[in-house]
Amino acid sequence: MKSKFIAIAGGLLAATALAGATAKADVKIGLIGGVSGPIAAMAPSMISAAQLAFQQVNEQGGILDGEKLVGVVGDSACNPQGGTDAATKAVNIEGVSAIVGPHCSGAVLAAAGSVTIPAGITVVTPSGTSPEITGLDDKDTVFRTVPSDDYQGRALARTLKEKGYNKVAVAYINNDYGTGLADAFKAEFEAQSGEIAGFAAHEDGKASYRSNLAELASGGADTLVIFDYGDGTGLTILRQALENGFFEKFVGGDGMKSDAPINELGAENLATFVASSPVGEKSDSLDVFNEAYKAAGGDPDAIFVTTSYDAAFMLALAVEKAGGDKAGVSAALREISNGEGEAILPGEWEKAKKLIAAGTAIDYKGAAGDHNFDAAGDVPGTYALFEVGADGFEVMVEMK
Amino acid sequence: MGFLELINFYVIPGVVLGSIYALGAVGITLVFAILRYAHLAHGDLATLGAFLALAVVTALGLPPLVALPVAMIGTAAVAVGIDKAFYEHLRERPKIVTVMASLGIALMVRSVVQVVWGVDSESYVRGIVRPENYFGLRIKDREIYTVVFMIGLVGVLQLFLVKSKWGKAMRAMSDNPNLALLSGIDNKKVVMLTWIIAGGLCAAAGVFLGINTELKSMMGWHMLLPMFAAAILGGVGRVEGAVLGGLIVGIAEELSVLVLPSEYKAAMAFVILLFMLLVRPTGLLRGKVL
Amino acid sequence: MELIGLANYALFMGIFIGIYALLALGLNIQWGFAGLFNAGIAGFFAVGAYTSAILTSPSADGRLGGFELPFFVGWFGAMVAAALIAWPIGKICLRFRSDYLAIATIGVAEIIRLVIKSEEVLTNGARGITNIPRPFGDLPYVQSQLAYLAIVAAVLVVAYLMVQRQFNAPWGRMMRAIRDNELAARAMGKNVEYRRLEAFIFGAALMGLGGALFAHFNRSITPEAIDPMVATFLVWIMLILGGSGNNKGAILGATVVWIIWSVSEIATDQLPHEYAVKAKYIRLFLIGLMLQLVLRFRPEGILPEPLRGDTRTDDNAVK
Amino acid sequence: MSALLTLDAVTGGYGDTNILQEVSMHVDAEEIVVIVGPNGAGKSTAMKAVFGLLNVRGGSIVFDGDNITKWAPNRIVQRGICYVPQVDNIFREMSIQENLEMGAFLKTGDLSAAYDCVYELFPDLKERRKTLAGSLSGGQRQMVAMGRALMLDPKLLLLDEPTAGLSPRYMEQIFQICRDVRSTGVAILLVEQHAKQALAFADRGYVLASGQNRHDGTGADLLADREVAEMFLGG
Repeated sequence: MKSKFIAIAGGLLAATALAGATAKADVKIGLIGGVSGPIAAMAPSMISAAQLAFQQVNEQGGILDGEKLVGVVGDSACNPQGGTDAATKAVNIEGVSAIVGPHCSGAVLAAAGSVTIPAGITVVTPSGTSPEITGLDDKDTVFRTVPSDDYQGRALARTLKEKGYNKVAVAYINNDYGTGLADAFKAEFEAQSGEIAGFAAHEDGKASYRSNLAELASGGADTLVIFDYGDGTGLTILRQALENGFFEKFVGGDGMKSDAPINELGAENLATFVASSPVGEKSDSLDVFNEAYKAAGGDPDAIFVTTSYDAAFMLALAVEKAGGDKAGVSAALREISNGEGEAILPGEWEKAKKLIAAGTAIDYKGAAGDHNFDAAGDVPGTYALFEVGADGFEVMVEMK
Repeated sequence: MGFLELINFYVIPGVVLGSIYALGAVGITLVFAILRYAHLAHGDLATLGAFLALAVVTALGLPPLVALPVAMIGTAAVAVGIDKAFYEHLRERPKIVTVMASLGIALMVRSVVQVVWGVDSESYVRGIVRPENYFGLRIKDREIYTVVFMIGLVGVLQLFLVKSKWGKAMRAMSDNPNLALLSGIDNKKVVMLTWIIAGGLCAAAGVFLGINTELKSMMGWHMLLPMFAAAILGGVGRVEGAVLGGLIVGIAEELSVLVLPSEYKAAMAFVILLFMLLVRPTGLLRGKVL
Repeated sequence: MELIGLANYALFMGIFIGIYALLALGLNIQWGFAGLFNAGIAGFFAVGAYTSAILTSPSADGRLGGFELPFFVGWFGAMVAAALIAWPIGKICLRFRSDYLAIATIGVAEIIRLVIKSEEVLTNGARGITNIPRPFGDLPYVQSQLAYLAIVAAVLVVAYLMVQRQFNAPWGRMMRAIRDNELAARAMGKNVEYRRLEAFIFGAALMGLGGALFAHFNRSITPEAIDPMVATFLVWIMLILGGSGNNKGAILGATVVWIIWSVSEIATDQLPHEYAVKAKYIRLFLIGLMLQLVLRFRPEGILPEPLRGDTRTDDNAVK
Repeated sequence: MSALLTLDAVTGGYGDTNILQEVSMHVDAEEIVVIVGPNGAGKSTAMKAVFGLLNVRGGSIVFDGDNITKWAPNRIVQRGICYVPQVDNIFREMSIQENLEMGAFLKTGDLSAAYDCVYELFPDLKERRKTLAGSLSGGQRQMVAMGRALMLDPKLLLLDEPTAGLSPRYMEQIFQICRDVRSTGVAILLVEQHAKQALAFADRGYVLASGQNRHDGTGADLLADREVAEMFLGG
């Protein structure tokens, strides 16, 4: 009976695949995001940033022998089931050369473990920040353009200490993102002899966090560090903390650097709010990207758009470099951005293509950083602390 | 910790939250008692109500309290419609089938909200409101509205149930459905009335949750367990019990932070629920056990 | 290339269908046989997945583990752990009508999720457990999937045969008698509570096994897997559509629903991005609607419960 | 004179099984008729058949000239038959007054005459009209149940074992009430477990066994019948 169903399934699939088949020479890269699920609000801009990279490739002569580069969107729903399903489809049905994503760490771990590592497909996640990804036995196929939470947490701790924050309370969302950041932040802040006067996780989706805040405030800190999402529970916490005057100053991780707090709470109320976020080290790379993304109708300040763009652009370069050989993508990915060679800025596809054809070494300088991967496929991040100005978030200070 | 601090940061938020739970729990308790099944789509109906109010607020620029009646009527209509379209045909089947159907309805209502309004956080009014200080008590206007409206709505409902013919018919149906049918009480009308009331109150719960925090597509689902805990704690079929239960669950959730790690706050409602089932399933005010 | 890709995808679907079929079989024991409404499948699934993960994965800093036991020990442990969790819950909740069980199990799944996310020492908290060994995982991609599919299929067949045997045994007849007419069964001296508890625990054990198979297939398990939508609701649809009370129906339902669920996405992903995103939610809507339609027009499912001489009494005979 | 209620060869039961096999009986106006028989004889089932609560597959039920065989209960109530179930026959969480009000749910207009009539029959209840029905004693509950049924001025009252679980003193009281009710122009069909006492008080009786008619006749005749006595009166 089982085989019959597999046969039916195969038939269905064949039909779908045929229906979906466009020009067969297209080169495909998977874009697997948390389109539905908890980060659904962030996913669309991340995907459109990646699509921008592909658009630039196609406008500047296409990939390999002038073929079209197509981004195939899949939904990981931010859970392992969805992640593996989407990755399997991307790898097997669409025949992608590489994957940008999945967006959530849990989906990255599951998709990598069951699909992409065995299949030898390179994945670059722009937002899977869990330290667990570092330790994956990945045959060098799992990369990320976003630093592990460890980096950001520590960098934020050092910067805050320098800026004179000595006693803080930490509220973090109880998931891999919040826990990772909070643990790293706590360790570093205490190592810098700062005082953590309150440290508590919270669950997503409750209506009131006032008692949580009161409990955190009872330690006597005047600053609240929030590791959460600005368009999720983080907003509720920030609002209730502001309204009730629990703390004077507020600090957010990159998840809090979202437009939602400004839109919902008003910039005038956020004078004491700062948030860290990854930024490109070479500001001209970032500028180039910002320009292009704005022109394409996107908001370059949205979270993870630079890392998504970089992941997509670098994979395009790597596919070009590997000559379309899927197995060669991961090695090529390391070659195109190892700090040596002619610098390539975001959008400079034509130039890069010529250099690759000529066999010249290139070095991609991304919007979110240089992306010189370490042995585990991780990147050290560069971060800045942002404050809320008249036109939204403005860089206040670089973080080290 | 000072006494005022306890009141301001734990009890007052608990009472406000509890009032919101109470509004939902009253509907749950009525549906449970009269239609005799646990309606698992209640939370998502509340979400729908909150977003209907948002539509009115953004389209007409009205304050959310003015949009409240519109949302209540709209959600009541949707609730009646859902009953007619989906639950009515299952009435002759074992009740648990309807419980299952309601789980599917929860999903359907939620996805409608997600398609129409998206998945981003929204709020009725931009900006923040700092609480007023009343002799050391820090209370916001909207918190007072929330509690006052809850008491008002439940009061009107109680009056209706005790004084009016159809209100009594609802109680009769809850008390002894077979006998109510034998007495010639029109089951269909009672069911419809129940849905109108439950839907309206549910929308009020959603709107007040939205007023006090933000609107999110999952907001109602997250409230489902506390609302059920409140209904069962108060005693199924007991309107005043649902209010009492709602307040207790709300305050207990806020106070739980003092004794439990804060990530377990969401578990408080469930602990109360399980404890009640274990020691006194009829609830505080001796309701039904179905 | 295309064909190999399709075959790979079919293998993957086969594995997922097998895992979901186990969950549906477990649910069938609870709902199909005993009429117990378990709305917390995700919880038992998670307990199984984590138990097996902890028992079989190499040691990692900061959490329990490093036992590196063979996978079958992990799977057995998963069943035992899920059963142990089910026992007290059933003990408390089975005394009441199914509605209470439904609410209580939603809560149980929620608490299990909270514990898994929060107790880092036990489960590595929100980060989850990685490097879980997959049997034959060292083979190349296709062979490894094929081998795992064979294992899943074998486990499923064994589970099916065992459940089917029980179904036809006096135990199964008694369970159905209790479900259909509790009073009569009670009057005949059956220990209704005890039997129900048995069904609840057996079902939960199968769900735990399903979780373990899932974790080993992905080589990792994280708390996001405990999603009520994909781990609970989908299973319900599978069982109802396939035919509750019928073990073949449970497996058939798992097959049909997962194919629809997974393949429909390939179709919606062809839409322009904006619509593709909306389509994800419309898909959820349609799954909900499908449940309504099945409940109304074909409540017995595709494969109705086989009648073996026992007539089912009408619950509503007496108004 | 044609009978008020006539059952003609009624066959039916719950679900697919037939409990009643061609049962026939009739009740005349202002008559008290009792159905007796051993456990499982189909006594209560026969009563439910009249009230439209049974799947009737054969035969007919005619009330006051109308064939009510397939009617829904609420229509039958309006036509003039009221039914008092054996158990759960009151609204426990409602006051006595509210119980009566629910009994008169279908009636529009002023209810005071109906209240007066019922309170006259059951003076005990009048004093306690605000009391919750669930807090009353067994006999008083039975009064509330009957009072509720009488609020619609029925022509026929169906009583399902009104004396079950009551002490002999109350049993006598209930029978007395039945006579009083009859004197207001209402016919009564009741099912009784206490066959001896019931036959002694009723005008006529039917003896059912295994869902079929066995004997019928006046109460006195049946009491005198040896076969009937052996069936269940002997013990």
